[in-house]
Amino acid sequence: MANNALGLFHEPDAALAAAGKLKGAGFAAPALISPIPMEGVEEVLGRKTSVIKRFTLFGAILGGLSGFALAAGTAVLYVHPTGGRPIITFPPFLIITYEMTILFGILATVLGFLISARLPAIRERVYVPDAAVDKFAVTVLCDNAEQFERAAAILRGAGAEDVQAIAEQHP
Amino acid sequence: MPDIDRRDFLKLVGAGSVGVAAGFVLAESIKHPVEYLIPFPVPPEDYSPGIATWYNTVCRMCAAGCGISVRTREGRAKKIEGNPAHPVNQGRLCALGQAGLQVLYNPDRLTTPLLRDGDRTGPFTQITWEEGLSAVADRLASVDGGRIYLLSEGVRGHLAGLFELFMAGLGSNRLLHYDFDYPHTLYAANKRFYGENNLPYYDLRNARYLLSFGADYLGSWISPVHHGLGFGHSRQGGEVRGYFVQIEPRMSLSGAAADEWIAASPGTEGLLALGLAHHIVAEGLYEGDDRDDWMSALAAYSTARVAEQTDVPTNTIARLAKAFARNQPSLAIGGGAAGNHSGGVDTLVAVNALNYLVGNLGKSGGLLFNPDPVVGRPTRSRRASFQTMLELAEDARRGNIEVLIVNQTNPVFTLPAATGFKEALAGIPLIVSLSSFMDETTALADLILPSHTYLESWGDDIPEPGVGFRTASVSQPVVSPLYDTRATGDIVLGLAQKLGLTDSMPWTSMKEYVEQGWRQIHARGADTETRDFQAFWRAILQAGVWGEKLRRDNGAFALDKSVIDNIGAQQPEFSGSNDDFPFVLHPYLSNTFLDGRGANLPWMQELPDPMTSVVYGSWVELNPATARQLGLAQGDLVRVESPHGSVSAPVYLYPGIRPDVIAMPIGQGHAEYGRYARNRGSNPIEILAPRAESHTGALAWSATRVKLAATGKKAALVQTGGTSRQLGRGIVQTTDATAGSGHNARLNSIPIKVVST
Amino acid sequence: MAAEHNELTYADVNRDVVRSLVETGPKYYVTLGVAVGVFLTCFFFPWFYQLFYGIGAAGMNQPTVWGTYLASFIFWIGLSHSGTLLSCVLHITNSAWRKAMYRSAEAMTLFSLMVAATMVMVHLGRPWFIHWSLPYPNQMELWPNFRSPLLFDVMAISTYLAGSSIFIYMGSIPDFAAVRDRTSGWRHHMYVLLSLGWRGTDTEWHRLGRAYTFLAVLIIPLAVSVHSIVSWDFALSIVPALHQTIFAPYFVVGAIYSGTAGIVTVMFMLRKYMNFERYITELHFDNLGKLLLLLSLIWTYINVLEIFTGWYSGTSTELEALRYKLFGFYAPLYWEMILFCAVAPLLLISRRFRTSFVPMLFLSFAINIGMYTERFLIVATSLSRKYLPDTWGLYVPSLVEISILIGSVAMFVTLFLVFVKIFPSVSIYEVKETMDVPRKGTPQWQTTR
Amino acid sequence: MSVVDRFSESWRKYRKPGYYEDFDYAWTMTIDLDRCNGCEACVTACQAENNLPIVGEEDIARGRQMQWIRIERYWDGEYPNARLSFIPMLCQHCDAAPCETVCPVSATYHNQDGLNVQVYNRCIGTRSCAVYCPYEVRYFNYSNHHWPAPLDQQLNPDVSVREKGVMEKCTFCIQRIRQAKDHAKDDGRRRVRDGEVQPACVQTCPTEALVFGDRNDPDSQVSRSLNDPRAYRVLDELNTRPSVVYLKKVVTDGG
Repeated sequence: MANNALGLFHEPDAALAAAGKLKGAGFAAPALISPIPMEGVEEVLGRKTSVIKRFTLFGAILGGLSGFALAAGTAVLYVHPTGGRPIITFPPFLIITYEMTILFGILATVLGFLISARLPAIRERVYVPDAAVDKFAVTVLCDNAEQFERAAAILRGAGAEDVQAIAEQHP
Repeated sequence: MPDIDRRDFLKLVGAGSVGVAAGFVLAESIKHPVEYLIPFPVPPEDYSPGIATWYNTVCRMCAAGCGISVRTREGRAKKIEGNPAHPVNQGRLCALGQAGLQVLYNPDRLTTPLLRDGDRTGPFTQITWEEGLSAVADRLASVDGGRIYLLSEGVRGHLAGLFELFMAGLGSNRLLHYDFDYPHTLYAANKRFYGENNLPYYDLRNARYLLSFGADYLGSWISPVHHGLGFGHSRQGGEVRGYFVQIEPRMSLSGAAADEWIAASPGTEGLLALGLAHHIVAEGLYEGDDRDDWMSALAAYSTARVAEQTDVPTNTIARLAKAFARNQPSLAIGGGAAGNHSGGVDTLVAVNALNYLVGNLGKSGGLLFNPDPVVGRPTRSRRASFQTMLELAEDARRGNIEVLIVNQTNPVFTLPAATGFKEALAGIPLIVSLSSFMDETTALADLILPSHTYLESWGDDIPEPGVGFRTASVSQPVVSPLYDTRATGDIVLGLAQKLGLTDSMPWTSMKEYVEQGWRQIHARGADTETRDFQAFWRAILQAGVWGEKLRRDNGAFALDKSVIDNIGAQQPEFSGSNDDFPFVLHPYLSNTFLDGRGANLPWMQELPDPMTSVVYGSWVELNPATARQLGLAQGDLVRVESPHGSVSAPVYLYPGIRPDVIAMPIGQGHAEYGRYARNRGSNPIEILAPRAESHTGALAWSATRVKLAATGKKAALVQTGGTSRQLGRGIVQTTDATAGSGHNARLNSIPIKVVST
Repeated sequence: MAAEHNELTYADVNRDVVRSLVETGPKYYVTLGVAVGVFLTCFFFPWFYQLFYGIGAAGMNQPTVWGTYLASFIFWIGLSHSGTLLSCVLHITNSAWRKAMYRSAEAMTLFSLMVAATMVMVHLGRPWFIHWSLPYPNQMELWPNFRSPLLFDVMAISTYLAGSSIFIYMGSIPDFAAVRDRTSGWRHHMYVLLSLGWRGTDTEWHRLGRAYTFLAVLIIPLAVSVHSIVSWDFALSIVPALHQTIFAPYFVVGAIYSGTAGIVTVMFMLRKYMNFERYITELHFDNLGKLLLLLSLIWTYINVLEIFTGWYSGTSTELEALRYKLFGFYAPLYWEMILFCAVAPLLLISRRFRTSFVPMLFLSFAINIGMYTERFLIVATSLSRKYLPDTWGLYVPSLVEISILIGSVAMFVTLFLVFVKIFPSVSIYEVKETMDVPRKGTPQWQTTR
Repeated sequence: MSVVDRFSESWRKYRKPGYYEDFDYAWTMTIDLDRCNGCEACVTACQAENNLPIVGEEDIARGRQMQWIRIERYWDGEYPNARLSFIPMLCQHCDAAPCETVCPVSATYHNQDGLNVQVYNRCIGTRSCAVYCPYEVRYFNYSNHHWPAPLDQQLNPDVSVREKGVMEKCTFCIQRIRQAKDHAKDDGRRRVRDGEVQPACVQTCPTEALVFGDRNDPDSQVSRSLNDPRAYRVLDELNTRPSVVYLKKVVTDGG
């Protein structure tokens, strides 16, 4: 059963317009596939928010805490008096803290990105290779043939060069 | 096995609770200890792995006769330390003494008897002891006793006695003890002035003012460790800090340690001493009955004249004389280059005169006369001087020597090339060397019967000079012999046996001989009644030293008028004219190699020279101003040319040397003597003039003039030190205050906290 | 700029980049062969020898226990400093000219960091125990010493290495996807894995953009901290001429300076040998030239300041260190450094100079030689003149050290050569971003900037 | 002991600087420069005791000498007023040791005897401690050293032989300190007696310029020596707080 309608556009503006129309026609989640990040997507498909910044913040805080805990814990549990310094010596330990903050921040950001962008992809997904070159694709999930025809009509009407049916679950 | 049984031994180990165990018991099984991590997989009962055993014995690295304690572990010697009970070094030891371990474990030791194939350029082949001893004994039996020479290093104690017996048995009087650095002139001067055969004991420890005329008493003169102890105590150990003046053309170790270094013109030390004496007498600082005799004897040495001759300002002479007389007790010593000059004896007599004039004789802090030693030592006529060696060479050339036995001495290295000694040896049909190492002389031998090192042999020794009372020490083996070598005494006894000399020498081993000899010392002792000899002997082996703490009564010393009348000092005579040879060569004994014997020890090669930090080589010390004039820089290779040859070495710019003097250390420049010594540096003795001191025939080794020729090359001057100026960084800080006399030194910025417990 | 070079279509970009990955001429193989050969002979075998012999194979001694290995380490760390740092700064400030060059600049960061980490291995007396400097739980209950500036280094560099690898990888995901579609065989499989199934949906683009910006924000202070920390290896010691507060900014500026010069070199090579003339243009050289000029002036200022503080201290130790640097044994190197890094870059005032490719290449070489000299001098002049004059000594690098230095360059080149065949060395999507959006009826699109 | 206990104990003991004062011993050496005559007996004694290698002429020429205690020499003035002063330089066992903080693997640290110890097995050879040491008393093994047989039989079994790539330095003869402490324990004594332990250099010094002992014991010889007004520390301005204290050389002009 063909359950994905995909329209291929030459121009980004047309693709964007098509996506807007699909959304206006009540389709749940039209998606744009483009070779470059497209401007104006949010105006058409609604504002996007991501959890990445929370990941980054949380990672950084965790990193800072664990960095200091690592340095201080090591110093206190395995006492090696050096240079007459007190075992918990703030200036050097703050450097460790700083580095660990950033390291964990970076790793958490990556994790946040992967989770929120649902990568790496485990299953096959709707995709046209031309969309990585110079075509702009709009794809939408259709529950049945009637919906597909409707979506295809909208896409063609918006100036799609080609409309394909792709039998794959939209993510 | 020696005749201490196991039960005895265990008792002794038990008794030696301070770690000083007696006796020498080691199994035969450690001939090749390298093969085991712990030498005995199944250790003998009387031996515990991991526990150090200490043996007390005597250091033979120089003639001072320090007592040492050798720490052994698992049958191997690990460390040499001074024997705290020994009066000479009192637990302390010099670098060379420490390095004795590398004599024992030197990789270049001779390991078996060797016989030369063919002439003296041929190789050696290994032979057995039986073959070697028979060969020598056969030869000795077949020649006239007068044609047999035994040339030994200076040995004392029973070994010296054994040599006497042996040579007497052979009917030969040709027994010589030869050391390059034996102080002939000092003995002669003391004999002449005091009428003493022994050197006096120089009590540096209590001296408050010391005048040293060329004697490097902290580096190489007589007994450096003992002098070091005295120096340290005099400096900071007492109420008043001792003041040290060093008079020498090139600053030695002692010169650096001294408060004042006076670079008198080389060879004029005697004149300076008499100048001081003149000042003392003339200024009324001497009030003895024979003051007038002195006045007339010293009339020619007025301060002004002496100042001119010695290049020391008049006010310095006056100041030194006054201080020497007033700061009691004071002490004047002489030696080194001053003693080994054309008029060495006169110089040292003049120094003795100074001691007499200010009353330093027989008192603490001055010099004390030594009693005669309890154990024998060679008489002075047995001590070969330079002149004697020349005669020996002459005899060899004439074919008067049939057999020459050389024991651990290396005259080929320590005699100037101009003497032709090396070539003269060709006239001797059989040369037997008892050396442990392939030194230059041994390399010319026909037969080598290698001796044990001193750490493997029995023997005994007396320090010379003594320490003011009678003392003697026993040396015992600390490890079992490493190689197929024998103790020198055992070799001699072996030969005696073969020659049928058992009547005069009935002993089977050196140990037996030494032990028997010590029965006489036991017999002298106060405890003869309470302790039998075996107990005494064990105690001696434990302690390593015996002493009789009786000072000799120095009494009133009366000086013969003829001695006073004979006092005098001349301007030094040099070989080589002033015009052709502008510099005086000042060779000096390096405190690490002495006369070159330390050069095969890697620790000594690697020990930076204290004054220059140079390692592994020779150098020529030059005043920076002189170097500027000659256009020479540090490290430039120069040829030092004397009328008798030349040697090359790199230049070292040395601020502590007279501009008209250049100095070179003795000890390097070996052609043989193992991997560490061979072909390293150059030997200044080679180019010395064969000039003898007029009274004793000792080599006047500081009486040669030289010139310098730049080679245009740079030579590797391997130094451990970098820049030797402080640049105001306050690294070595000084104060002008003396201890205990109300100093005003500032406290350091951060107080050192002393926490009470 | 010359428009004819920039008449590009989106498809052209994809084609050009894929071509650079797939089509490999003999020239490439020869270059790679030479680089690997030099790496093996000059780096690998001498290092092997050094592992057997000990650090004594190098010329280090008392008191100069650090030598060219450490100088190389700082140099490579420094070289790493423009890539990612510059890329992040330009990303955040939205500078479009960055987009054609940032990928290779970031690769430079990555590889010079790797070479730097290798230099640490070479520098160590017992590199087989290098893992002891990492905090990992172990039976011996032995942990590293977190007070040590060297451990700061370990933490900072590993963070930086992780950060910049992630940064370059994140930026490359869409390009991997694009390349994935155009390749076959093992390359295809590799890119399938690397692209993580990227499709280019609006959500993915959005997430990527967010994450990328966060990373950039995190990496800028990281990069600054890395070279500050490297400087503290020296500045935290009490060695005269090293114990200075100016050291952190000095090192950071020096690092960016040498890194920017390094980018110029790499840009030139890519342009010339990978046929990216249409992407890397005079504009880039002009902008990089301006940046270099600015950095050179700051660098010169800090150098003057360093001399002044040394002189002003008036202590024997500082004055001697200064005297030795300016007039001592290594003085020719010092003046060479001044010539290359302070005087020569003044040519950049001229726009003609900035936009001439070959002179810029030579200048970039000169700057990096000068900067290497700077690192060498920091190690050699200070350590050979410390507190106790009796310990002063000279240090001259041995053949092994010089060889390893050459070999480390070869290592960098090798890594870079491998990189250009795996990573799209020009960012496909970001170059497209700088071009006009496609419009119907205009088959050719032109870049707007 | 639980982690919490360990944590609280170390926190209590080491929270503030100055905790060295509570350590069992504070081994200290004083060196009287007025006694020292530069004879270098200490150098050889140290070489013998601590298995220091013979590095050879070539390596010394390259500046790789290996002597844990060395004599530095400084000239003042020019002929004829030239004066040469010696100063033995060995690890100063600083209380505020720069070398300790820089070691990334804690191969050097301060032990309960107040000694700056070097753990050879832990050392990875960064050589940063030698850079940080202003006294230049840390020596690096630039290669493996060999003792031609039978010189190896002399090696002290109480001291390890260091391999290439390891930093080493004066230990104040820690093996002797250990032994003395063992003896004290065997004898039922709580502390080592003054003079019971002497490093090899102190033991052999012919002029008794070197004095070694525990400065926590106010009656020890070293404590008395520390109270000498001539006491100073080399490079005191660096505030490394060395445990080796020098006594100023006395320089007088004229008798």
